[in-house]
Amino acid sequence: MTLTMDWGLLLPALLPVAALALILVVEAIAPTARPVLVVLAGFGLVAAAAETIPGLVGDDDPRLTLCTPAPDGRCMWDGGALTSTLQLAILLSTLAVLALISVRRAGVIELVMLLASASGGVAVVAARDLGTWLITLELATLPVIALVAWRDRRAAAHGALTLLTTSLVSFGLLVLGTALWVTATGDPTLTGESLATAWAVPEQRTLAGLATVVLLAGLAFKLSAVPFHAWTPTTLTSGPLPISALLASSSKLAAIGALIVVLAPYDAVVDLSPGPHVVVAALVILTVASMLTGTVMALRQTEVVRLLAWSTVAQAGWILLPLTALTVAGRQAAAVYTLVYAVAGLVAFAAVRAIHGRRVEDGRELTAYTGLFRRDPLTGGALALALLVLAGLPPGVIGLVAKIVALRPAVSAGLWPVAVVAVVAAVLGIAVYVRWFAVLFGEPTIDAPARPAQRRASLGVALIGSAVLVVASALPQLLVGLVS
Amino acid sequence: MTSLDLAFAACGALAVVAGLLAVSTRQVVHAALWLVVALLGVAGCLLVLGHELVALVLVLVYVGAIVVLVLFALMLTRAPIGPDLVHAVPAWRRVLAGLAGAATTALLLAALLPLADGAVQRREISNKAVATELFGTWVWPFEALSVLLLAALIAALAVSRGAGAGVDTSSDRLLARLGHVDPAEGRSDVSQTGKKSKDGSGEEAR
Amino acid sequence: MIHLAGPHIVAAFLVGLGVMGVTVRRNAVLLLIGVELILSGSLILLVASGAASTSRWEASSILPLFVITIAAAEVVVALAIILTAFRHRGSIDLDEPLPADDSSDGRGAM
Amino acid sequence: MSALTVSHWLVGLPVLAALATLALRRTPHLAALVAVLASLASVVLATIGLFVAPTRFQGIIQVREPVQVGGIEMPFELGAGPATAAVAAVVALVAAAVLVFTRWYLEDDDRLAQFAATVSLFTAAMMLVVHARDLVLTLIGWEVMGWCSYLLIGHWSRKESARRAAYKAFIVTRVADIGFVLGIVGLVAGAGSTGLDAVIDAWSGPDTPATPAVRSALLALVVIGVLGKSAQFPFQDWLPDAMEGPTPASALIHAATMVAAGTVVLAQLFPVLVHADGARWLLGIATAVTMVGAAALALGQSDLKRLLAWSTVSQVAIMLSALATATEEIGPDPALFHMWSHAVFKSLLFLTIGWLSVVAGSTLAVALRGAGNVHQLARVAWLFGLLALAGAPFVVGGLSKEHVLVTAYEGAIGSGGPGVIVLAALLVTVVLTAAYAMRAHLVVTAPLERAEPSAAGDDHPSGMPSDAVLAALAVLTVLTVVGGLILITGLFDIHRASQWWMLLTLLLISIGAGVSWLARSSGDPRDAFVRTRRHRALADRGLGFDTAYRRLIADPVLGLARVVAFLDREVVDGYVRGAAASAGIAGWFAERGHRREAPSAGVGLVALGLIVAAGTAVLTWR
Amino acid sequence: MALIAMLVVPGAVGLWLMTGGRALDVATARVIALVAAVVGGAAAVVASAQRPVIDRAWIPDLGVRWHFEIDGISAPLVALTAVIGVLVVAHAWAEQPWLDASGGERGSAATYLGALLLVVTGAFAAFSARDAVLFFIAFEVVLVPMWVLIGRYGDPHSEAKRADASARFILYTAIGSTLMLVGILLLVWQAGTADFAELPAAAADLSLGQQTLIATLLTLGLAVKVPVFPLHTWLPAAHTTAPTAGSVLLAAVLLKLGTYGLVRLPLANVPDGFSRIAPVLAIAGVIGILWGGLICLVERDLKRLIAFSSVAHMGFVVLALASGTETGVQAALIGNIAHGVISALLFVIVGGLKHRWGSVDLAIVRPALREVSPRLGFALILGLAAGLGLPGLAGFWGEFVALVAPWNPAQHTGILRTCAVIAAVGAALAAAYSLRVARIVWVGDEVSADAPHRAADTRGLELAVVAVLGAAVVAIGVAPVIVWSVTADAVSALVGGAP
Repeated sequence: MTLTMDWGLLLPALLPVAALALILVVEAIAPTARPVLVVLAGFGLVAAAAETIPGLVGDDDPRLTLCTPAPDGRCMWDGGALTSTLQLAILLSTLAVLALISVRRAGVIELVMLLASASGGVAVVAARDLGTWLITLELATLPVIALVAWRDRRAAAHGALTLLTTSLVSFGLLVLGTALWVTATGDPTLTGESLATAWAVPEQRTLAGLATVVLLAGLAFKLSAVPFHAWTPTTLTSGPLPISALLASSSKLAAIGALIVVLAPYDAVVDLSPGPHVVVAALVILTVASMLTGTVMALRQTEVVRLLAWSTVAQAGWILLPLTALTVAGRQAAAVYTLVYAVAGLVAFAAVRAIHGRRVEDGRELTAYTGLFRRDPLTGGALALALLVLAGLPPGVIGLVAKIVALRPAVSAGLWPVAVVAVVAAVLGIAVYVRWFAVLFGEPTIDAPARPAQRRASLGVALIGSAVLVVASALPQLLVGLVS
Repeated sequence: MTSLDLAFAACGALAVVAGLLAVSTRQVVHAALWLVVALLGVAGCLLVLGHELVALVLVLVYVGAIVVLVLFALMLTRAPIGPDLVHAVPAWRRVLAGLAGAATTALLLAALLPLADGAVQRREISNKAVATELFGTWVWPFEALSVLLLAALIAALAVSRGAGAGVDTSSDRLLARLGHVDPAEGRSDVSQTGKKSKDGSGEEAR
Repeated sequence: MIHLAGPHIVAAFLVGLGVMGVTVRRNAVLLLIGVELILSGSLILLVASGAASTSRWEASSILPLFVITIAAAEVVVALAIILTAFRHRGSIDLDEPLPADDSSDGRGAM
Repeated sequence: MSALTVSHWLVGLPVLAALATLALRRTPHLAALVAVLASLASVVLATIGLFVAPTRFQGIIQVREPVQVGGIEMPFELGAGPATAAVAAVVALVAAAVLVFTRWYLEDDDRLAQFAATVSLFTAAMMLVVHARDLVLTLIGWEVMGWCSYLLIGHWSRKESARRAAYKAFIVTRVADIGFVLGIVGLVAGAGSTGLDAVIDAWSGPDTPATPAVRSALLALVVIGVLGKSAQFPFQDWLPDAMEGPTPASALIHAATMVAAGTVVLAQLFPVLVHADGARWLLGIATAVTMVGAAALALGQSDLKRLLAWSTVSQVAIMLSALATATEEIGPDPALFHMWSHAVFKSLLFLTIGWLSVVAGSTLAVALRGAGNVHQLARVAWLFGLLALAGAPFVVGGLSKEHVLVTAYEGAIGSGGPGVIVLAALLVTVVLTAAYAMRAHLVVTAPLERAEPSAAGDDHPSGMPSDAVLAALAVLTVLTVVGGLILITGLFDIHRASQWWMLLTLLLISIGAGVSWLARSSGDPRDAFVRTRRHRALADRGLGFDTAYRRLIADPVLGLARVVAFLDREVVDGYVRGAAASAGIAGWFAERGHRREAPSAGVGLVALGLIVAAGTAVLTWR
Repeated sequence: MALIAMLVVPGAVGLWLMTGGRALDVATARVIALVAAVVGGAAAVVASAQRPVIDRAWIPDLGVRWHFEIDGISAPLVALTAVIGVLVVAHAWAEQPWLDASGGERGSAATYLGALLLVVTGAFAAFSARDAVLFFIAFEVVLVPMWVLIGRYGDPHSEAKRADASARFILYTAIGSTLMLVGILLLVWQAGTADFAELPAAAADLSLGQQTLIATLLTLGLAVKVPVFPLHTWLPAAHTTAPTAGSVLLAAVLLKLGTYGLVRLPLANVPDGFSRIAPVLAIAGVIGILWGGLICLVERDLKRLIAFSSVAHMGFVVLALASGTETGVQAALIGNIAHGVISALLFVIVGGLKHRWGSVDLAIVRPALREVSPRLGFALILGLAAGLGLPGLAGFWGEFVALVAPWNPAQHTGILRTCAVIAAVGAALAAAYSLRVARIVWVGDEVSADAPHRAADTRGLELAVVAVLGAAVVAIGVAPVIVWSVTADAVSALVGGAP
């Protein structure tokens, strides 16, 4: 069996691995050369990111590789615009997390884990067969779990344990889903053709639907969609802040990429009768539950990271919302929304980090942010912008555009009742973020936490992220157009 | 009903019964051992289905490695040899769990059984064919799998050794010298650090 | 000749048992057993799909191999984490709530 | 100068005067002078208007393209006709007289300028109503008059009673205006145009835009508005209270403007009104009740100014009754003629009593006893004014009242309409009017008892008005006597009255006056007809209508308002707070669910999620 | 060019003042903001006259274009916004909300002014947007700055009230606008275009059910902003708490966004659906008229009172719109403008009084304005007279034509006529409460020179603001044609020759 092999397309996934290997080698040779390692990791990520650019600009090229020969040709790697966008975002957000960890403190373990998870994420969004999909998804997940646990704190261990148990069960579900899929379609690829064939037979159709639902359940954990979200608040608050940022950005992007891969075959059957109601229903349940639970819970939080964690849950609902349409536009919309969310989330986490540094004992209560906008305009401004984007209020226009983007496919698919639920969630969401926003604009208090001495990296991430948000707010097409 | 069916039924029954015991026994070590039996049963099933390689790998990797690890872990976490009273769960939870399991089984049966009508010819799968495909078509995920294993190895090592134990070396040693951190536990002295960071000379300044 | 009903029934039962095991256990290590049962059920299903007809690219053999390997990797990391958790929490009870106030252990990581 | 130009100037000039006066408010006397001069100019203009007025109504020229508001055309036209010119002339005249009087009367008032400006604006509004050939213009004039009356009545806003009276006047008329506005809205909507001619064309013919019942209802609504503005039953009570305003204001309101405006408007709408029997019945009954009741109340007043106020109510009822009973051939001009004459003699009476009240320091009958002796002119003016009021033959009021009687008679013998009732009421009213006129005369001209007549004339030590005021009074007196000559000009299109009616009224007047003469008391002039204190109080309070308004309308409305405010706070806002609270409660429950954050919770939830997903799959099986 | 200047100058300056320029001292910030407001306003007026067009792609993937154009319907509103924008900024010389009750600084003047400018920009953008999605985005732009104005610079006496009012404002409006978004998306998806010029034709063949659904969503969303009973409860709180300039902007500009949206979206695009829900809208409007009027009869807080009177006035506008005819739309448009200037005038005055007195509780006896500050008193009585619909002042035309329009509506004659009859009762209520205020505040006993609570008369820029608004009230009242002639063509094009 011969495969086509376009190394250029695979480079985004390979380069981080190469950097990983190099780091291990260098570490073995020169254990003290840590800065070199960090540079290597950064370089690996940047180079990989650069490799995704052609996918964003070249439009006619199908960018498929790892294809078996015709007539039975199937490709295991699809590097189209949507994929490339997600890959770029995964790589850059990992880079941002690396910066948050800070150059001085990043140890070899962090570097290796980050690189591994980045390459896993990059690969999973391009995967078109179940084997690659399953493996790379785990590659994207497992190092993150380790990163959470790799931390000598009781709470961190607890958080890691929570994350681990959930992820183990989810893995079980993923494998079950895979098995069901193969049983239903007889095909290990995630393509419309195979699904369409199975759809013709009622028994197989049922099984394929069930398979997708189970896969969905397994993936929902990574997205922290309700009811697979329970790890989110615990882990995000107890783990190191940069890793929480990773979970909220890069990890989410990988998850949505993986989900898009699973749902893509449904293009072929969405207009058939009977349609894939099971999948739509499952998605709707996840969407509605996540939106409502997440916002309602976030509304009650006073600890900022916990608030962000619950808002992650809520945003998962928004990410899933456009997918309920089961259309190309819906998938693109989900990607765009995730992109916006990831940037805004990163900015928020970076700002929190810039305020608290590595000291968790300061108490990351909302009250500590009183008057931040006047006390510390840069951080406060970045945080405020991120919150506005998350809330979807101008001047964070991109947040609003993202909401429009997310609502559009659902509305077009006739799911306007879900859209009405989204309205409620959006308003509650505004209440959540405005609560924090209001604090930023309050009178500065005296007992605010002291500014950490070294926070250039965090601040830099926050500011670059803000810049992205500002530019995207002025010209949303730059972001929205990436995926199409 | 063919002989193959019979063989499969035997192995399957073994696997299911052992599995039931594995999830229901109160003795933790027994649970692990029943798992071994169940996995052997599964391997038998796979053999009957004609996938020797998979069956073999299952036995090797699972029974040979994983269950041993599990047993070690049980020991290290001071699991009792007898019934595990610390982690006993109330009866209602058992019932609920049983119901959840039964529901899952029922659902899967309802979805799967309509598909399995009649007998089919068993297909022998040669290891060569598997190897060809594995290193031909599936080479990319195979490589990814190796990265995953590498990452898991490093992760497991790092996690089990803990952050304080030699990886994040320089600063921790420094800390230890300054007396804020107990190097063995990798924890800093709480109150002092807390106070110190209040006046801005926190650890970043170190 | 073989009936496919057999593998399907066994798989369904194993997965059901796995779900039961996962939900009933408070011991983190024993949770793994439940997961392994789910995986085993899935394996049988996968393999059975290949037993009947030619699966594309021998997926029915190769996917199980992948799954087994991933599971092994997972279990290794999982056990490491469970041991760490045991070291810090003094227990691997999954019902144990979040430590109330953790600000006592002050070193921020990373 | 065409009639149309005159009418434009007659409307515009007072507006300009009002603005100029207001701008000059720092120098009140100069401001008042400006207002007076402008009003005199108006008089000149109006006089010119009398001469250039066309004999039949024809002076409408399309000034500009009509404004098109959606499907509604708004021509905003003014027009002039013979009756219009006459009415405009008397309005201008009365306004001028009032302004002249004001300059003297409110000499030391710090808001003289504002008052003068308001009077000018008031005049302008009345002129607008008179000349309007567009119902929206009518409405504008109508409402602006209401507002100006509010300002004038409340002029002495440092007095609580004045504030209340102004408030009451405006609110009562405004409530009635609901009908007026709705009626106009209906007419306009039916005609597709606000132009008066378009409305008349559309509604007076046999093919009305709606059924005749609807036409009647719409006209009845307009009539309700008129009843309010003209202080007819059941809205009559605001007018006597409005006596809290300065006397010149009363003169203006009662004589030529606000109260009389209803007559003008209904006269304009007469071609439609004549076909609306329901509206005519309403108008007829209301005016019949009012004219008798108000005349009776006038008889019992202890305050002469209030007596005049009630007399206005009664007289306006008489004019309106002419409209209710007039047949199509007779037309609205008898009513307009009575309005014209009423304007003349009522302004005379008010200005005179204003003067006398300055002399006496009060308008109470007790205080005014014999006040007329202060000046010969006062006596003469008062006498002729009252004669006209009583409807004595040959003075202006007598002539016009004859025509009203004839109109009512024609209406009574004709088919339909409330003619009989009105006629009966008219006859009774003639008697009563004569009685209270006699009483007023007796009080004021009683032999002087006190040594110094200017007891309370603080503002005007001598109590003597300026020459200009005297001149104005003289002019009005002369007009009262000879004003009837206007009939010769043919401006009013009126049939000849029969001398039998004249004789009858003379008889009735004699009866009334005679009774009054006999009932006169040498003691307290208040006792002439009403003997007990209780009854007197009742009469002074207008039979307790004020209380009725409050009990029946104000209190329930305020009660309802409180209920609504409560509902708004507790019920309508409840869903907002409820939403907030339910979000909070949901959060609380959710938080309880997540309180422990044990790892097994996550696993449990995943299992739950799987079951839910699977359940979904089962439910949506196909 | 003018269009760009109108959108960019205030927007950019506002953003800069809120972020980079926060630290500017008061004097500089005021001058800069005023210059920006004047330039923006002038550009807006020029743009209203010249009618330039901006049309370029913005988010092609969503089909959203930067399509700004002023037509007859928006021109008066843009002009109104321009005037109000300049006035509110100028008013910063008279009232300084960035100071707290004791005169200490509680916020940055620049931020305050920036927020004002941003609200104005948002309104400009919304009124000139010719793309449904763009309209929605512009609609949302005003939220945060307005929230800042209320929550940060509102009533200095009660922090809790500020928080409540600002949260109410933003959440209420957000629920409305998001519902509207769903409606817009549904409409745009069904019609295949978001351009206002093409939408009506494109949406013409939607089924009645679809139209009704879209119209319901759009109307429901916009009704919050108008506000229509029973969705009004955010308004009194917001008005009571907001600083004067905030109240003025809210009443004069933001509420107009709601009615403008009703004209632009449901009425223009899904007329059949809209006319199906029109009776409900009309009834809600009429209830609002009575409801607001009745509450005003007993309300003690003057600012709240005026807010409730806004509910009543907007009830007339809604009633006119519900008639669905050209006449109705014309009535609504002039009613909009009139309410804009009148309520702006009243809020400037009442805000000034609150500033002087510390509270505007009507139960507290204070010297009559007529006696102590005649100019302010005159302005107040002018505003009240206009508010009660006195002819010759701005309020009359909207009310009168709003009563005429439902008499011959497009559909549902019976219900709408009944509504008109009841609405006329509301006009009497308006008189009752307006004069109630006049009786308590304007007139009263003579006061000695040293009485407490003496309010200084208005002067300086406050006087100028009051004078301009007063002049506008009179001008529109005397010559409504200036508005109607601008709107006529656009309205008949929009309603499309409906009876």
